[in-house]
Amino acid sequence: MVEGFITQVLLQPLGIYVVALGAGFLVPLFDRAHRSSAILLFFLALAGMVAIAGINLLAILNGAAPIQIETAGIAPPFAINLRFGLYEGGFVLAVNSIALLGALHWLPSLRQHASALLLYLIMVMGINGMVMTRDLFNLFIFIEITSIATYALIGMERTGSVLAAGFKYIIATSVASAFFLLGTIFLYYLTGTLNIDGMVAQRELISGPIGFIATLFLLTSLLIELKPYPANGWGLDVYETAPGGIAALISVGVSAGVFFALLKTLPLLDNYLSSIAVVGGATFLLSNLIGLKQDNARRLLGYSSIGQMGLLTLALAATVQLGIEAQLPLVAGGLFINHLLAKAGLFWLADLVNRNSTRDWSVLAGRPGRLLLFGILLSALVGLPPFPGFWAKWVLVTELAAGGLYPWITVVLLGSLLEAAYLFRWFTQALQTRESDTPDTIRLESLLPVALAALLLFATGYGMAVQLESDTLIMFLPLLAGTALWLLDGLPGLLKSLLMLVVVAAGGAWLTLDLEGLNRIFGFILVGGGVLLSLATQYRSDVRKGFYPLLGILLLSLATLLRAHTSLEFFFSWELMTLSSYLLVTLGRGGAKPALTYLLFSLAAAYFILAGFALAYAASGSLELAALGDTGSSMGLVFSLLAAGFVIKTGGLGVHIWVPGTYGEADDDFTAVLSAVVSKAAIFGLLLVAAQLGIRSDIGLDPAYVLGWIGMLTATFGALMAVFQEDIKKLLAYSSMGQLGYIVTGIALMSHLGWVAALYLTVNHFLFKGILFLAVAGVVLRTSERLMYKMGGLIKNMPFTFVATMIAIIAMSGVPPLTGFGGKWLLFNAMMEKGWYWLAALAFFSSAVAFLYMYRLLHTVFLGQRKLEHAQLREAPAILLVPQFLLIGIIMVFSAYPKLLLEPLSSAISPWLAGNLVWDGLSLHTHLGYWNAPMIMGVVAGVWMIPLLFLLLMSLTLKIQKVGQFNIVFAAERPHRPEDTHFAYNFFAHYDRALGFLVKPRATAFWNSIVEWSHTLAASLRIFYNGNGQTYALFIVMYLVVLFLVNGGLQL
Amino acid sequence: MKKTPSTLSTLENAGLSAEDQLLFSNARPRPYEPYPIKAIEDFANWARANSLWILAFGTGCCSIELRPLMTARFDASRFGVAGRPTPRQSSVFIIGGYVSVKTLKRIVRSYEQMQGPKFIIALGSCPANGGMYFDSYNTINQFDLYLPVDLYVTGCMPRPEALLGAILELQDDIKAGKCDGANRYIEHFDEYKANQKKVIKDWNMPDYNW
Amino acid sequence: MIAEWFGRAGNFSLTLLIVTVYGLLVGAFIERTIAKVQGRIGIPYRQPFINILKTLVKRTAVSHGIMFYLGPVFRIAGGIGTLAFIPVIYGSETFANFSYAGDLFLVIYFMFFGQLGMALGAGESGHPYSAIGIARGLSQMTAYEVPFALAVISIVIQYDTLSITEIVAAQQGGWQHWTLFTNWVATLAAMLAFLGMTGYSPFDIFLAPQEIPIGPPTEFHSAYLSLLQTNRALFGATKLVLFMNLFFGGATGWIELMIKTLAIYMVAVVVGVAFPRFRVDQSIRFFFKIPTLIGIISIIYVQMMFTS
Amino acid sequence: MSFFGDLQISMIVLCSGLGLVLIGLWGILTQRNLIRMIIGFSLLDTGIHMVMVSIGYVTGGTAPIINDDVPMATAVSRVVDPVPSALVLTAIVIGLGVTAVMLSFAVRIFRARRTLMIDECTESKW
Repeated sequence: MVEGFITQVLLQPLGIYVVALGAGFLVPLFDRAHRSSAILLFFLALAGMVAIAGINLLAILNGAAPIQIETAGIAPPFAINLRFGLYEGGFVLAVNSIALLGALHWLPSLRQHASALLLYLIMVMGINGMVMTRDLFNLFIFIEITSIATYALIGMERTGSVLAAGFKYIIATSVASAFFLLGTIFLYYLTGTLNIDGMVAQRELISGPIGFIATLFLLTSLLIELKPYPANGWGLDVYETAPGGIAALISVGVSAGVFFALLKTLPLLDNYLSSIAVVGGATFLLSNLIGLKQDNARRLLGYSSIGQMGLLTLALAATVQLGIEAQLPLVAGGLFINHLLAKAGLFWLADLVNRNSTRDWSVLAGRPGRLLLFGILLSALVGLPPFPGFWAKWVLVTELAAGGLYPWITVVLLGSLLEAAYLFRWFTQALQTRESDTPDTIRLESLLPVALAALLLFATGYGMAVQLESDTLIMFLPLLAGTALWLLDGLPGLLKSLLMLVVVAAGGAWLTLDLEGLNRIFGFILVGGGVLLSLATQYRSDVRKGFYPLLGILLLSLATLLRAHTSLEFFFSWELMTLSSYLLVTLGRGGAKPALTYLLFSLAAAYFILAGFALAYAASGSLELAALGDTGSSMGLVFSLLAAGFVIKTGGLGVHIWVPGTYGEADDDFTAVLSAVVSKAAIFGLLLVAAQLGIRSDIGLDPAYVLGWIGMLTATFGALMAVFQEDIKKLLAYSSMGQLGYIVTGIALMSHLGWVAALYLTVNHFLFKGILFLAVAGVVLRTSERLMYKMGGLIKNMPFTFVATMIAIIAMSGVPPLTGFGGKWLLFNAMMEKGWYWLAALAFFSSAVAFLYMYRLLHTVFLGQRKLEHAQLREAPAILLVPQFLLIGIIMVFSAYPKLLLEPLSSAISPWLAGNLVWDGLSLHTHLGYWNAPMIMGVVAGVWMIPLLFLLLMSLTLKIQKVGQFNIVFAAERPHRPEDTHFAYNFFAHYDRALGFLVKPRATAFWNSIVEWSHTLAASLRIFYNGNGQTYALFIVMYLVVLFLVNGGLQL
Repeated sequence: MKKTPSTLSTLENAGLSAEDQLLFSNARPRPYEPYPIKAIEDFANWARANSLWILAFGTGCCSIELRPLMTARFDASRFGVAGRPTPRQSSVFIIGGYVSVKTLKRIVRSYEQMQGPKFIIALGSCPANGGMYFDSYNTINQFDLYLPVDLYVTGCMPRPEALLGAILELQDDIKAGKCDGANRYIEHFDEYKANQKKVIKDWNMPDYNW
Repeated sequence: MIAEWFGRAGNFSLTLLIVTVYGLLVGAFIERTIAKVQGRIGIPYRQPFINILKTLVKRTAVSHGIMFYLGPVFRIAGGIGTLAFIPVIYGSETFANFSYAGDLFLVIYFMFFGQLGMALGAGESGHPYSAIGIARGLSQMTAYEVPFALAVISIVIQYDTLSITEIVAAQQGGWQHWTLFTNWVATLAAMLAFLGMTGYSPFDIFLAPQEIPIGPPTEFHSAYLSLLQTNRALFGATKLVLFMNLFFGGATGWIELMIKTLAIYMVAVVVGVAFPRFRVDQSIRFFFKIPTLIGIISIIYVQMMFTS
Repeated sequence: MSFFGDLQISMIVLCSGLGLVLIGLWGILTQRNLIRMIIGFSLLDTGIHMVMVSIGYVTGGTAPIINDDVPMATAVSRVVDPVPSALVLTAIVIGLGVTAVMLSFAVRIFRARRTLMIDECTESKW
């Protein structure tokens, strides 16, 4: 009997209502007896609701038919019926689970108000009803039940602002409900039924003026409930003021219910798909734009919530419009679950942190665990991998592209970028320690629901990955490794570093050793090089919380990037790389702010790449990277988009402003990895794109030629900007930017020789920039300075570092006989062969300019006058020098026998660009010239040794006295202090006078004005939110009117 | 002057603060030997004599007579004479007239920075005996108390012809191997230094300006 | 193999000797010429040799450190190496040096080798004037490099090769085949760049004897200086040979070489005695105006004339 | 047919219902006093109820009770549609609930800030 009751009634979907209502009635009774028993019952009920939803959903997933529930045993239309299918099950389970977690979070407040238990249960039940019911009027009732419960929950807080916000909320939703009711009754009038399925079956009856008015009312009501711009000020006020638990449930639960209502009534509203899409898109874009101006944490979450619901609406309308409802679970489901978990988690966290201004979130600074949670939730919201939002956005954008809805792609990506901007600005503020902060008082156990939400995000993300991809294990390998390393984060720093190296070396080898061609070469650079440079991380023995796991993720994601066969795999690894490198940059001393710029530019790059891949998918119908070339007429556009993305990531001119800050402020050893290794991923991407698309004759030369100019101008201006830097790391940062410019030009040449040049330069840049940044790490470690003019004369203390730097600089400069010359020679030959004479001339100029900063680096740091306080400095630690000298060894080998390097490069390129290098013995011949590296090496060694021997011989006849640093001719005076004797500050003042006008910070000014303008725009767009409930009500009415007019109301 | 072999291998550099001591060399200069083979030494002296690079440091009013030396009328470049802007590369120091105490300090510093073999020509009466400034409070009267002079040219002031003649005479002396002023200075370093320090009160240089 | 290498090295030593001696003599000749213009007799021809000898037989020296010591070595190695990669006499296997190891591009980049090494040596001397001189020299170099690069690109387009030997070969058969006459625009641009490259007035501010006592080498003396002096003659002559090869038809014998290089050198000398000194920013602006424009025209010109 | 016969009763109810809706909206939009706004809402609600009732009404129809007088076969054409009436009942209950909540909010707002003017409750904005 009891068993029967349980299986027949309780475990059926209807059991949710039974449990909710039953518990609802019993809770006050239990409360009379004992508060704790009431709370226990409450949790049991919520858990029961989760369990029922879960069990039934599982059954459906296992192939059971959707459950139709008929009330009173009568079939519709004579009675209300409910349905529990796949969609319903998913939504209900998600909402109930989040409600359970929310209740856990809200527990301390629940203890105060027994009635809140009841209201909470009713509210959740209402949302369940909204999802399951198939009856329009019943839907209205559930909406109202939910609303009244919500009102009451809001009203329990007795502060004026909450009540005011609540009243505005009531007015707005009541008007919306009134519209709903009107719509419902007119629909009933037309169709004679209240059953949604019945109405859909008689869709043709819903026409004419009454049909139009009826559907218009219904649509307006549902849209208003979803809080569209600008009729959403009331929602924002509630998000801002209501307790986090309630706000979370309104944001995710109520909105989910309304969204589902829209989903199920959509067949009735099929005339308005465009309107719905526009409303959703505009809301997504504009609320994210306005969010930029917001500094109240909860209201910010409100903007984000509204934006997310807009995106969901847009996704729904677009999917239906394109007739790809099969993708709906992935797109809308993914976005929904992502928003649900992330937003709820953030509202809870906001509740716990309990700081209104986002600036005050700096209380989290220095608390890795909390920041990790915060970061996970934000990353999920922005749509970074591996969270569900990532997969959903991917599918959405690819499908939008396939359907030709390009404007919507722009809206989605632009909106996402804006959202990332304010969310990660918030994160940046949380990272910065401030003096005035008192430590937060969050108890660890109260973070449990937030942590569970974060875990669920990972789980659902993986679930979606399994749906979309076959090779998920490899894709998630970096994350698994990272998690494993993170679990060991309590170990001493050196041990962690060692562990990380072992894991990355083993994983990287497993992932990349069986690759072929280009990928193999990049495998050596990215993974091998990454491990080699990461050896240097051993020079710091401090704990560096989070550093090693993230570095592990970064390096392994580079390995998986190389393995990618489909654009999705590629993009996944790419974004993972972006995210992990961003987080690593934030770990630097002043890294938080520059990291934000880095992230935003990286995301912009990623979105260009995403758009490119989506268009390629649309054109070729395949996600295979190898199919990028089958994109027919859109080839030029695909190429331009992808190339733009990769060029942003290389720091091309105009979009380079992230480079100096990022390289400057990241940890010194990590900068080496970032510049020498990570930047090569963009080169790999560019080569990949060029290989698949750029070399096609039908694409035309023009995009490549433009790319060539971009690269060379980047090289020139990078060098010029480096000349005027006082900060040693920024100097090298600009230098990296410039050197990558040459590589970009090499790729743009689209010729065998050009690509050999590009690859050769890539390898070379890895070699010398790795040395330089590690050398600088040693110098910075010893001197604690980054401004070069504050150093000087360090050759006496750090001879090995000096030698390494000097060799790296010779290798960079292009002076024979080291590797740099080969790169310049190949590039020049390739450019002349192609007829790019102007670029060749510019290359000459920029490589001459490069001498200026190279000399400046060597002189002001290592030569000249040593400061008194540096007299006792020691040489850099051996562990920093070891990788440098290993790299020098490689440089020497490749300098003497470039054939060792050039042959594999050439053969890796041949599949795409036919041709091979012409060798005559050890001499390389091109159409124009020849280059016999071993002989050059021999001659140079000879002509260098002979004068040296001569001088040594002469020295025997001389009395050579080693003198002090002040024993210089100083116009018959004596120098007074090293500071005023060392010529270092503003070293190229005269050059500034002549050419300084070229490097006025125009790009920075441009991007600053973009930021300023978008803030101004945001400020003018939010004037609608004047806080007056009546204005809000007016907007709701106006919404109806506008929808009426736009959909041709006057033509009736 | 008698030879006083120095007992210490390094100099005190007492005029320098502890900090500055680190920045300057405190090595004691050593005299150099001629080449062991006479022929080579003669050849070297011939080269030295025919390539006299004059330090462009006009110490007093007689320096005005240095300028015409390079012009068309006298054209000292015929004899391998050239001006040089840095003491490191010069071999001849022409003391151009009276030497004030302030200038003496700079002369000493510059002279010590020249590389040997190096020669001094004292131009005019003042370096020899103070000339018309003999009773000035800040002009030294006898220059060779402070630095070794290889050749005096008297007159107030001497004509360029006299200077040119002195240069030719110096060349002859160098070729004959008679100009060992630099070594003399080092051998009698302590006396010279004591004399210098006697007049130069603000001694803030190292004892030997390498 | 070994014998072959020694043979080549021997041949090159001969070239090196001739060019160095020639460079020193040219220096003396120019000095004497200027002296004659000024109504003086001037230095004897042996003077540059005596000067080098004199600095070699100095008996004392100071050292500021290892890079200071190696600076002159780098400098002269740069000079010798540059010469080593240039074929000096057209058609002569003996005086082709090591030019088959690399082409014009190698020569242009190898010219930096000595400058970079010297700059490092001068930097370690710790003298601020050295550093100022280098900063000025490098800055000016970036400027005159532009018209020079444009001119080089122009002739590479014209002759469709980077091999100096082939460029000279293409100019054989009479004066009318010299680049000077076939591509006078490029030659003009290159000669303007040449003025900067020689470091004569008006582009000698990086040496500025009175202001920053001859700039980079201000601390060098004794044997170091002798290497630098040798290199000044050698490197100067080497640049002349390079310009002769590229623009003036090369030389089939030493006499022709001497006449031509002397003529090229006279351009710089005449300009040098006639014009006062530019400030660095002025000289940079100068090179970016007319010479660069001429260089650009030379490429357009050569594309119109030779590639159709 | 009289003039009033042409103008069906349901039409009158419908029009006055819609009129009430408009008046209610006008009240909500123009009256700053919370109580007056709530009254506006009540009018709006009532108007909607009237619209609902009017839609279900069949002119000359009888009560929707199936008995001997109104057999099953002819019921559809003779009785008033019972569903809207049932809906109205539910809607009234809900409307009542909402009105009550609104009033209690008004009371609490007055207690918290000693005012009933909605334009003085604008501290959350932008």
